[in-house]
Amino acid sequence: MTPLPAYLLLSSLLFSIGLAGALTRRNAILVLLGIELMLNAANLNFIAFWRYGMEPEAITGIMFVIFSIAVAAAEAAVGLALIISIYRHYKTVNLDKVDELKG
Amino acid sequence: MPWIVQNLWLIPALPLAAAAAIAVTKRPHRRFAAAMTIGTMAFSFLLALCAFAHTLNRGATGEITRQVFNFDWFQMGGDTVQLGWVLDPLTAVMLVMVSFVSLLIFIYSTGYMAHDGNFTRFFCFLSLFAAAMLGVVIANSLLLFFICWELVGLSSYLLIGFWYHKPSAAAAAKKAFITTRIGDVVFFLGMLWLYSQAHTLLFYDNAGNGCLENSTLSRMVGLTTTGGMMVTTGIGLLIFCGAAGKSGQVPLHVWLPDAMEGPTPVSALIHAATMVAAGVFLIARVYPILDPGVAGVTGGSTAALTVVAWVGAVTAVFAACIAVAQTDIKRILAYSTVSQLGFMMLGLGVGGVAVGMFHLITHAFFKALLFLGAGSVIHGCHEEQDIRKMGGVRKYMPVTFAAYAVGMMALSGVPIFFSGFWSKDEILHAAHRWPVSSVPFYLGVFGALLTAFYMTRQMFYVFAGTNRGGSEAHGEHAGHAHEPHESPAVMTIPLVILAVFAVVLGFFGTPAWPWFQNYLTGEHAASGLGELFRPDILFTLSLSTAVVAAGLWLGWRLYGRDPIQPAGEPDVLERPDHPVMHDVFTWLKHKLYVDELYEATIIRFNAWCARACSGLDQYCWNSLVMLAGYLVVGLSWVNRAFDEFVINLGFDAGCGGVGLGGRLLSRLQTGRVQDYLRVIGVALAALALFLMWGCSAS
Amino acid sequence: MIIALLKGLFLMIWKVLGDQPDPKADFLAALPEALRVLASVVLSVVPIMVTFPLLFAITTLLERKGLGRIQNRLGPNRVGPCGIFQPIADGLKMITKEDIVPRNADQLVHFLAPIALVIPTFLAYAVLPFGRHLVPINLDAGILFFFAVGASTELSVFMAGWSSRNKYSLLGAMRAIAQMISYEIPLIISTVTVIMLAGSLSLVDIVAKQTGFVGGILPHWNVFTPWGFAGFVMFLIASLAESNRSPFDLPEAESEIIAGHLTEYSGFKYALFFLAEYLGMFAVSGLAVTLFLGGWSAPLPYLDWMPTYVWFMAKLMAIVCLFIWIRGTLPRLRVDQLLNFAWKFMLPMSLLNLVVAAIWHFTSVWSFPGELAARWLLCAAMIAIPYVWLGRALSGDKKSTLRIYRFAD
Amino acid sequence: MNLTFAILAALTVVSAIAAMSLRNLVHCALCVAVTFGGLAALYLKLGAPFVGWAQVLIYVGAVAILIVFAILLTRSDAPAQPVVSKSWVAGIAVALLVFGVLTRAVMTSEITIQQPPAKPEPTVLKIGTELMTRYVLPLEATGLLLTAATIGAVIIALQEPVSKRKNVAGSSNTEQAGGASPAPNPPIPGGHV
Repeated sequence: MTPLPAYLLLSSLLFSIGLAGALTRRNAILVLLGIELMLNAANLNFIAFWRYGMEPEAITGIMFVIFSIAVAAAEAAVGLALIISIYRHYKTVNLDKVDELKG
Repeated sequence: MPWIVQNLWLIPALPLAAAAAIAVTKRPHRRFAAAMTIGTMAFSFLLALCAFAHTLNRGATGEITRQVFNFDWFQMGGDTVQLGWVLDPLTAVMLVMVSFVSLLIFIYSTGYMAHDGNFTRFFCFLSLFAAAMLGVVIANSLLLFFICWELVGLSSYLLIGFWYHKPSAAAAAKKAFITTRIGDVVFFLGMLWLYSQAHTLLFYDNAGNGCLENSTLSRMVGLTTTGGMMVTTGIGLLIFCGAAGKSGQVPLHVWLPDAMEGPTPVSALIHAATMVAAGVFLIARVYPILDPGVAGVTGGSTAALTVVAWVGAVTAVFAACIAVAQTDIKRILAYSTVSQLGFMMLGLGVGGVAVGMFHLITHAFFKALLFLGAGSVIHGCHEEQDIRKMGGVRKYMPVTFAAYAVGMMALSGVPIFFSGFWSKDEILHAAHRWPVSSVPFYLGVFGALLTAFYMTRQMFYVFAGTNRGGSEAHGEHAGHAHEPHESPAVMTIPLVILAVFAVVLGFFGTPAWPWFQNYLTGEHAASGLGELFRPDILFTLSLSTAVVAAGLWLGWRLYGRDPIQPAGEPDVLERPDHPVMHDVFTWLKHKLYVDELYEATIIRFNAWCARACSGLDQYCWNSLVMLAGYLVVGLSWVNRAFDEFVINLGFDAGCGGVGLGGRLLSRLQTGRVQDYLRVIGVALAALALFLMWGCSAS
Repeated sequence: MIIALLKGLFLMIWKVLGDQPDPKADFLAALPEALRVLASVVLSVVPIMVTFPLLFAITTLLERKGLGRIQNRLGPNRVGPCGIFQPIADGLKMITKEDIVPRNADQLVHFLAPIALVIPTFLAYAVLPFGRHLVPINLDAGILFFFAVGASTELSVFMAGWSSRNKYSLLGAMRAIAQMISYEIPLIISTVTVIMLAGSLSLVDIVAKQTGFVGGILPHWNVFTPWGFAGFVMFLIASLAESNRSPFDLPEAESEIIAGHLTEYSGFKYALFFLAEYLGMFAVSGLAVTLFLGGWSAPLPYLDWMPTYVWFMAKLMAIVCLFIWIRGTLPRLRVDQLLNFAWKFMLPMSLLNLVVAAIWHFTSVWSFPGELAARWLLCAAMIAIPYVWLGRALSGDKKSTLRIYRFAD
Repeated sequence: MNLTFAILAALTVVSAIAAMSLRNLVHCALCVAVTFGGLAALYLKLGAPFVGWAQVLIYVGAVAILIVFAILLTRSDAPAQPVVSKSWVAGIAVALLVFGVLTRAVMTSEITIQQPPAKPEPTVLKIGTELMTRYVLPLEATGLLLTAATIGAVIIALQEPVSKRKNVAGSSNTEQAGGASPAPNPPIPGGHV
């Protein structure tokens, strides 16, 4: 089977891509996408470690991923709602413009 | 306790009160001052006579009566300092002598000072002086003695410097005061040493442990200083220095001749009778310390007495030589006083208290007489003091001449009739029997010779020949006005009284009838005419007569035969043709350059020290202070610089830094979400790196 | 080698038809080792790919004939006797029609949309147990797989709608997605009741749970339990919405916005969409069958000699006819009514159903006689009463007053 | 076997890169969906079917749709502005840095790459029991979280129009149509190039 480091490398690559996207893209939604990607990279890591870990019987990895996915979904929902309300307020979603710290 | 002993303090207190009264009154009442002074002095004289009478009726034991009255002055730590006064023959004799002579001199000075503007001040000082002198006499504690001793010094300074507008008078007063001060300092050391050893300064104590009494002395005799010297000897020597200062012994005699600057009654009172006698009285009073044997203590050493004797002898000869070459009438008498004081010290040193005191009493009277005579001569010759400008005064002032002649003969020791002969003979006799060495005896004889010589020289200079006064100075017109004239009665009467006493006193102390000695010492010496012809007494009597005769003849030979003509003519002794005699004479004329010697050594040394101190002060301390000043200024500069550059700038830089930091940090909070994310990314990487390296390392 | 293959093939067909276990064994045995895995996959996929499109063809015909009959008309009868070859004609038409792609459409996404729709739909069939031994894959998380695949169809609908750069198609797509998502939740929750009771996500286990008979004649199907029946009804309604049919066919209804997200499609792509729609319907109804109607189990004990897939297909066709029947009778719902119905009625009822199922499960320990009837009545009441109350609450104001048409905001 | 892994990994990575770099937002969204699908496949490959299908159901089914809706609602699909934010170079640099660190970590970690143990087949039953026994508290918390999230999202997203409509309605019913809410209704998102 493919060794564990391969998966780890893949997840780190995905993580970096997500981070790059989040950092570079102007659009808030794309940033959110990047974050989603990062979260998924982490989930991949969990499953990889569970799969190649010491005792697979204890399915902590899977549990973690399940809860992580649930939370990520909730987070995505709230994030997008925020972005929509920001859009309504700022008439733009370009993050560079949205930098007022005032309430 | 008889009332006289208790009220003995009244005798000095009265003149003191008079002085205070005169000082207090604002406007100078001449009559009031004179009356007060003479009145109080007369009353003191009466009290002195009572005291004298009291001491006369001695108890059966024949022991001299000594009554003491002590009281606590103040408490110092554990022990209390006590003062008090004592009445014993020595005190009584001195009381009578001082009060009588002072009374006479007060009466004399009312006439002498009549024309002086500061009449009241003069009499105030006089009565102050008298009070101090009487205080010295009655003191039973060395401390009270010292206090009055200092007062006497003060009043002598005031009186010598009475005509303070004369620079020479002021200088003389200062000189007198300082020289006596030196002696007093040493005297003070002696007193301290005595107090540390004897733990009391009282002479005599009812309980018997006064410092002059047997118990204390026997204790002190055992003590020796590190140098092996007996403690009593040491104390004695120190006290003798004080006495030497006040009585003008050799090293410290320089002030006495200069003290003649004061008015003549002052010289008479202070520098003839009383103050100078105080030194001799001091030695007489503390005699048991010098010679513990007197107080019945065995084993005491009499080294101090030998020193006193030697100093006395040397002073006698020394002063006599100088007197020979003097030209000022009062200066000659001054040196004669110094010489006679030397004789008294010699008497004390060799003979004991009685011998010294007898010469003191007799000397007081005839020296007072001589000085007052000189005063009236000066008064008569219109303030002329140089004997070379006088001459032939006997024609103009017969009473003064007669009294002066009696005084001269008493002083030079003309046999039988005159007191000087008996007292000086006693001294010579004692010196002759002195076991230690016979040199003082020879010195004494030579001194007597010189005394007779310079007195006759003075007589011929002043009274013999024609009057040389004022002729060459003022030319022809006022010749008559400068004729010497006789002094008024108020001045001549004291002279006559003194003359009588100069003669009468001698008979009290003759070997034939030594009443005075018995009175003073308390033991009964043999009396009667036979004594006179005892071999040793006879030897000294004849020797002194011969000496006096030789002196008189020599004086007449040189000065009497061909009277001195012109004032400016050099003295006979000068003898320009005989180089040695000439040099000797000039040396003597210049007082053996003692003043110059002092000037050269001590004074210059003092001046040098002063300069050194001022130099030190100026360059060393001053610079130090300046340095400190500059240091402080420098420090303040440093402080300012530090404050300005370091703190201010530092603070500003700090604020700037904080501001900058604030701005930097604010840039972090851009508001753009991605910036935050970027920071988080970097932090993540850093943390991971750290963990990796951290883990691998550990 | 080939003879062996042919023999293997024949045996397999015989086994399949005869409902014997492990039909592929012989054929695979004849194959060389390397190909065996691939062969088994192909063998299980091809029948599905064949039967269901044929069924699609038949159903189109059946539907048009049925609607015709409902609307008192004949329906297609020109092509072949009574229009039997109508589907073939439609198919040929679809294939030969020109495929027009709008100029500013997003070429790639436009092209991918139908594919992305069809593939997931076909995947859905991988877990349905057609027969006792005719289960393509017995996945442990079968239902989860089914819904996961079902959910991805929405994305393709959006792709279709958005890529044609047409306001109407985009609007239609958004409505379709909204509808599908809204009805997905009641769909899943009603299946959750079944899973809860069955205790497993694998469809084979669920069917196994429904075997056996109660009282000799009543099959042990979920539909005969109160929560089962309610669940079945809700499941059907939700599946109607999921496959955009009949009362819920707003997106591509003809009288509405043309064909919704399908307006810009024509030719074969349109055919694919149409195929995918029907396949989706069959898949959902197949799931309904397995969950509530006992899958391939025979309705009566003595009928179980027949092959199991026959029962499965019969029930499936029954549900399809029901759909067609509903399509012919019920009027189309407005979007807001549609969504309100989903969120305000269906969701609460399905949650309630969950509760009732739980009660049904825990009351099974009652042991006094007639406990089955008591439980049944209790659960039924618990569902019926809220049903009536909620229904009246939601449509309270409509009945009593004149209907005022308000524009949806 | 690692051929499939290679393919899946490549598919995921390529789609991820595409998702992050494409100009058109919708394309990005679709690519992300593909990435999620790829990841789901990887999970299946790693022997966790439940998680894989859950991933597909939740991410591809729901989150992707959400994202697409968000994109359309914010009318930002028009690629007018430049795609990349001002300081994109720094972003890339940080990402590379993180990637370098992670790879270094992976490479140097001492986890011995031993043969994978027997392919554990976690049945849904086992997951269910675990959820209901050891992880019941997180389960409840997550349930609560999800309800809160949904309600929250609804409130946040619909904040403006609801309040607008309410006060307008408050004034009077008649000119309800006329007094349409001042804020323009969200215009129909239509991409026209």
